Amino acid sequence: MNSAPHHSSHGETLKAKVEQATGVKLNHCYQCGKCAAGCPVAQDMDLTSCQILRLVQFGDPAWDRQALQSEGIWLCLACETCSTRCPQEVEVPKVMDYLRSEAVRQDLAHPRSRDILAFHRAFMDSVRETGRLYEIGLVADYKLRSRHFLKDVMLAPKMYVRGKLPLLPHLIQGRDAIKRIFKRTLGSKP
Amino acid sequence: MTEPFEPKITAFVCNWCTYAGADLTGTSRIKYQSNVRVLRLPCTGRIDFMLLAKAFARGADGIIISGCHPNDCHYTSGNYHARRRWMIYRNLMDFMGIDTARITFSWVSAAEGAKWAELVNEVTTGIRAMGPYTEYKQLANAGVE
Amino acid sequence: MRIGYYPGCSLLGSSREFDESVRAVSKAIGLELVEVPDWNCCGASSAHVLDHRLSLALPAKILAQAEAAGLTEVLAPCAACYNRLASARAALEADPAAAADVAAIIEMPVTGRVKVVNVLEVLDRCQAVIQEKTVAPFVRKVACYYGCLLVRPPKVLGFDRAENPQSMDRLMTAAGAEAVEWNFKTECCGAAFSVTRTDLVARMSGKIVADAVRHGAEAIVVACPMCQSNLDMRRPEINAHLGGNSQIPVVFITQALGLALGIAPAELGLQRHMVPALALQPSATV
Amino acid sequence: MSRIGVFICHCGENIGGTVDCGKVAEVTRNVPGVVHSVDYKYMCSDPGQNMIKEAIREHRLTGVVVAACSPRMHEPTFRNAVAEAGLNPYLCEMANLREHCSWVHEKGDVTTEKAADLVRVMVEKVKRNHPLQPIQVPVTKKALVLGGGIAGIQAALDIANAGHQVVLVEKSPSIGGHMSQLSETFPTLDCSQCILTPRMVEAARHPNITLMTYSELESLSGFIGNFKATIRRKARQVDEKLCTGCGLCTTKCPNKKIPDEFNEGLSTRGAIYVPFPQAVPNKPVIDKLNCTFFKTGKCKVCEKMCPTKAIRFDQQDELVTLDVGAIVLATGFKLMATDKFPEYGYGKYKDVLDGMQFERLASASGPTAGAMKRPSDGREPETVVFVSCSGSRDRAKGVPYCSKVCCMYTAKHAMLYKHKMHHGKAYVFYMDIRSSGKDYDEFVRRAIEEDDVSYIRGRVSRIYEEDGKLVVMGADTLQNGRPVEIRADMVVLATAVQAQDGSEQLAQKLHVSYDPYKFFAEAHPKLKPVETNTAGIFLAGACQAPRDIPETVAQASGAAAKVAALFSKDELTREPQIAVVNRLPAPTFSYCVGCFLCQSACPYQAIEQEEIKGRDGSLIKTIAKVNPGLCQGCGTCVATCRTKAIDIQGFSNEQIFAEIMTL
Repeated sequence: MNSAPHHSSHGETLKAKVEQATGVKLNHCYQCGKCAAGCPVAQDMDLTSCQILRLVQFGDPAWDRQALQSEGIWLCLACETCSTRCPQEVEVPKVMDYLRSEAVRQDLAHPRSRDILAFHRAFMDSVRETGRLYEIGLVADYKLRSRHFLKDVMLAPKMYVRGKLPLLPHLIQGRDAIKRIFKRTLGSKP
Repeated sequence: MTEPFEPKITAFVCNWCTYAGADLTGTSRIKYQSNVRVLRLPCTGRIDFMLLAKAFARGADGIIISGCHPNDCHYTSGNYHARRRWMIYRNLMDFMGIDTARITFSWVSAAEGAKWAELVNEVTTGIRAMGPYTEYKQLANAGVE
Repeated sequence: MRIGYYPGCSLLGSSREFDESVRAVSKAIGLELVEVPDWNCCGASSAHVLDHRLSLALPAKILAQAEAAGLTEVLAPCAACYNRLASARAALEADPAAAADVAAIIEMPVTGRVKVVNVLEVLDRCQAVIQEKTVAPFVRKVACYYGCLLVRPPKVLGFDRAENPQSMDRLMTAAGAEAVEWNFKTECCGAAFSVTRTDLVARMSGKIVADAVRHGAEAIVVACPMCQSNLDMRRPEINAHLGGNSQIPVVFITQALGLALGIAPAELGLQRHMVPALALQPSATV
Repeated sequence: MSRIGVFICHCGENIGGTVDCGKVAEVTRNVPGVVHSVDYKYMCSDPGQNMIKEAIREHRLTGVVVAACSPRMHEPTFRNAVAEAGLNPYLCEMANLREHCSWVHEKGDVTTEKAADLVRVMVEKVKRNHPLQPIQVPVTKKALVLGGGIAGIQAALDIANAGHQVVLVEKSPSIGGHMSQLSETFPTLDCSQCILTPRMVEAARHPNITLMTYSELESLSGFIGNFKATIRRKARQVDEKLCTGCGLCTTKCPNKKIPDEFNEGLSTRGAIYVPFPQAVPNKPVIDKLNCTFFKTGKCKVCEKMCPTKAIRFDQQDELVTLDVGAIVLATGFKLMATDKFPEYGYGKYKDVLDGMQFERLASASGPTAGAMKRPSDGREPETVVFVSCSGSRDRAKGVPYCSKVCCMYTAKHAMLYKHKMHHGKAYVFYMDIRSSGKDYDEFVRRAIEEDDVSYIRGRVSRIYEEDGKLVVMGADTLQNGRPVEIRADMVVLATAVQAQDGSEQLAQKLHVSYDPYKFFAEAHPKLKPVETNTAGIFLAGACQAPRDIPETVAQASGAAAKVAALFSKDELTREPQIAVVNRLPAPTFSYCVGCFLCQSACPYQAIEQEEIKGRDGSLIKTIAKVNPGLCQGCGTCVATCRTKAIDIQGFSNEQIFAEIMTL
C-alpha cells in the first residue's frame, strides 16, 4: 500500500529523469555523507551533495524544486572526489550536471549561477565561431555577459607580455562542421 | 506471427550448487522470467550430452547447464568431467547440426540466488532474440521417419 | 616512436610553455609527435554544463579526425583535454546508441580505435631514455601535484592510483629530484572557478600551495595547464588568502624534465611564468 | 500400469497466491497413469500427510508426486509419510512449485502452466522409480574440530562432555583465537582473557580432547560417519614432551625485531617464542622464516640455553591420519587490513589502527600494559577518532555486508579510552548504530550519555597527517552534510570482518559451499544454520558470517549438539541413490564391456572389478562393480559409460529421458 503521490514511480519525477539521463541509481545513496565530507566546496554550498541527493531521492516535486534552485549544484566543480570515494558508487557529478541543465531548462537556476553560466556560454560561443577557444575573446565576452568589467584587468597585460594571450583567434578549417555540431546539440540556444 | 515468441528453456542443474542456488532465488523472492524448466541431477558430471540433443528434438529453444564453481564440486570433480566431455561433444553436436550457441554453461553456487535469476533472464532474453529453434527439431524428426 | 598529438586550446595560449616543453622533451628523447589535423576544442569544463551530447560530440570529432589520419594513440598533455577525450571515448564505447547518435552529429565515423594517453603515461614509458639522457639532474625537493583530471574518475581513466598516485613522483625521482610526501596530490585546485569565483580558488589553491611549502618543496610540478595557470596566475590572490608571500614556482613536468635533459630554459618557456621559475635551472641557486 | 497420486500444496498463499493450484490438480488428472490428483492448503501438515496416506491405501497408488516446496526442504517429510502408508519411500518425488515457481514468477496463467509442467515432469519420473532400500553405514564416534578459537574450544568441550572423542586442530601455536587478544568484552566489560583462559585450560586437560596446535588439515576424504582426515603437524622445532615451558630460550634469542602477531605488530618478539603468556600449550615454537639458524645456518643460541635439551632443529612436519565421524568448522575471521584504504593513507600512518590493534593497546597484557600511548611516539592521544564501517557496507572498495560486531566494539573502545583518559576527547563517525543484542543498546547509550563520547553521523572521506596530527575529514549528515574536520592524535578504523585467509581452499578440501565473500555457507539460511551442504560437517562462529562472542558460543554448542546426535547411533542410514552396474542372464551377464572408463572418472574409487567365471572356474568376463559404501551417487560414471551399463538409482537414464520428453 503506497499511495503517497511523492512516491509515484512514473517517468515524470526529477528522480526518474535523472536516472534515465545519467544511469545513476539514486536509491543507492544511503546518506553516509562521505561525498560532502571530501568535497572541497561543501562548506560553501547552501545544500551539500548528499542533501541534494536526498531531496531528489524522495520524488516530491516541491523537494525537486528546492534542489534545482540551490546554489550548491552550481558550485560542484566535477572534481570527482566524491564519486571516487563513494561506497555506493553513486556518480554525484553526473547528477549535478543534469540538475544544472534541468534548472536552466525550468528557469530555476540560482541567481548566483549567472556568472558561472555566462562563463560557460562565452567559452562555448568562442568554440562555436572558431573551432577552438579564443581566450581574449572569451574574457571579453564573459565580461560583457557578467558585467564584471574591472575584474582581472591587471592580469591580461601580464599574460600578453609573457606571450600567453595571442591577439588573433586560431581558426580551424572545419568551422562549418563545428557549427553544425552546435546546431544539432544546443540548437538555437545562446 | 502476431504473438510474441516465448522460448522454451530447459535447465540441467546439479543438486548441490545450482538447484540450491535457485532455491535461494525463491527464498529471496527475486523474480525472473518463467520460461525455464529445471531438471535436477546429482551433479553436472551426470549429464550425458545426448540428453541435450533429445531436449532440442523435443522443442527446447535453449539449454542452460549449471553446476558448482570450479573446485567447489560437491563430488570433487564432476563439474570438470562435465566440462572435459563437453569439449568433445561440442564438435559432435556441431556435426549433428545443433546450434551450440543455444547452450549456455554457467556456475551458480548455493549462495548465488541473484546470479541464478540473472542467468535465466539473460539466456531467456538472448534466446528470445534468436527466435524459435526449429532446424534441429525438423532434422531429428525427419531422421525418425 | 611516433604518437598522435592533441595540444588543445590552452597550449596555444595561456599555457604555451607546456606545448613548448612537451615538444622540446619529445624531440630530446626521440618521440615524434604527429598533430591531429585541424583539431577543434574538446569542450573542456564548459560543454558538459550546457549540453551532454555536445560534450560527447566535440571530443568525438577529435578522435574521428585522429582515426582518419591513421593514428592509434593520441597524447593529450592538457589534463582537461585528456579527461574529456578519455571520458567521451569510454561513454561511446559503453553505449552504441549514443555512439551512433554522435557519429551523425559530427558527420564522421568514430570506432574508438584511438586510445588517449596523458603526458605522464607517455613519459613513464620513456623513463629509461630520460634517465639515460639526464645531463643536469634536477636536484630539488618537489611536490608532485596531479590534480583531479589525471586520475579521476579512476574507473574511466584507469591511470595510476586515484589516491596518492606515483607516476610523476617516479619520473621526478628518475630525473634526480626528491619527491616529497605531501597531502594534496589530488586535491582540487578549483581551476574551473578561476575566473568566476576567485574567492573559492584562493582558498582551495592556497591549501595546496601551503602544504607543498610546509613539506619542504622547492617547486610544485604539475601536468595540467588548468592547475598550473591557477596556482601561478592566481598567486596574488592565494598569497592574500594565506597572508604570506609564497614564491614557490609551479612548473610543468616537461619543463622540469627538460631542464634535467639539458634543454635551454627559454626553449621550455620557463620565462613565461608569473611566479618566477627561471631560478630552477641547474646553474642557478635558490 | 502405474497408479500415480498427485498432491498439490498451496503452502497457504505462498504457492496458492500465485499458482492456480486447483487448475494444476485438474489438468494433472488427465495425465496417463495419474489416478488421483488433489490440492490442499498445507500438504506438510498432519491432515495433509494423512490425506496422502489415505489416498495411497484407497487408490492403491504405486507412486506419489507432492507438488509443494523444494525437495531440499520437505522430501524427507513426505517420504516418511509415504513409508508409513506402506509404500516404498523412494516412490515419492516432489515438484518444486514454490522456490522455483510461485516465489519467482508473477501470478498468472503462464505461471500456472509452468507449475503444471513441473508436476508432469515428476509424474513421468515417478512412473519409472523403483523401490530402493536405504544403505546402513557405521559411524566413527570421534569428532574433528578445525579452529581453536572460542568457537572451536566451545564445540570441542561440549562434544567431549557428551562422552565423545574430539581432536581439536589449531593452525597457530596456541589455542585461544581472536578472543584471547581482546581487552574487555561488550556489553559487560569483563576481561576477555579472564573468562577465556579457564576454558582453554579445560580443553587442554579434558580426557576426551586431543589438542593439535600448530597443525592444519591437509586433506579429507570419505563421508558422514566415515571421514578420513590427514592433519599436517607443523614442526615446532621443539620437543613438546621435554620442554617445560620455562621460557629461557625466548629471552635469549638474539633476534628481537619480528613483529608480534599477538600484539598485532605493536610490539616485537624473538624467532623462538610463545605467542602470549597464557598460551595453551605453553610451549615455544621456532618461526623458521625469521630464525637466524634457518636463514644462515648459524646461531643455535636457544639450543645452547635450553636446560632440558628440547630444541630440535631437525624436526620435520608430520602427517597424521585420523578416522572421524563428524567435523566442526570453526576457523574464524580476519580483519581487513588498514592498508586497504587509499583515502585513509594506505596504512602508512602509524597512529591509524584497526580495531584489534586498539584491543591490544587497551589490554592490560598488551604492549603498553593497557596505558593509552599512541604507536608513533608513545604520547597519550588527547583526541581519538573512531571510524565505524571502514570497508564494511562499501560495495565500491570494501565488502557490501555489515560486519555486525563493529558498532558494539567501537562503543566499547571509545568507552575504554574515556575510562583511561577522562580528559580526552573521543569521536565516533558512524552511519547507523546496530546494537540489537541483549543489553547492547543500553551499552551504546552509556558510552554517549555517561562517557560523553561524541557520535557524528557521517562517513570519513579522508585522513591525512599534518604537524603530527591526523586530520580526519568527515561530515555531519544530521547537520545537512556539513563538513567536520577533526585534528586527532589517533584514529581507530573499525575495519571489515572478512573470511579467514585460505577459507576457499579449505572449503574445497571439505566440499562445503561458501558465499561470494568466502564465508562458509550454511545448508539453510534459517533452519539449518549450523549444517553445511555436506552431511557430517558443521559450522561454528565467524567462519560462517561476522559473529560476536555470545552468538559464536551458542552456535558452537548447537554444532556440538548436532555432532552428539549423530554419534548417538551406531549406524546411520544413507540415501540409496548410488550407481549400479546392470546384470543380465547368461550369456550376456551385463552390458558392461569392461572398459573401466567409469573407474577413472569416479572421484571416490568406488568402482571395482568383478570377474565373472564359468562353472569350470574359467574367466568369462571382467565387469565393473560399484562399492555401495563408497559410491556417493554423483553419476559421473553414468555419463562416461559407452554401453549404458551403469546407471544411478533415482536419477536413471530412463527417468531423465522421460522428464525431457515431457517438456
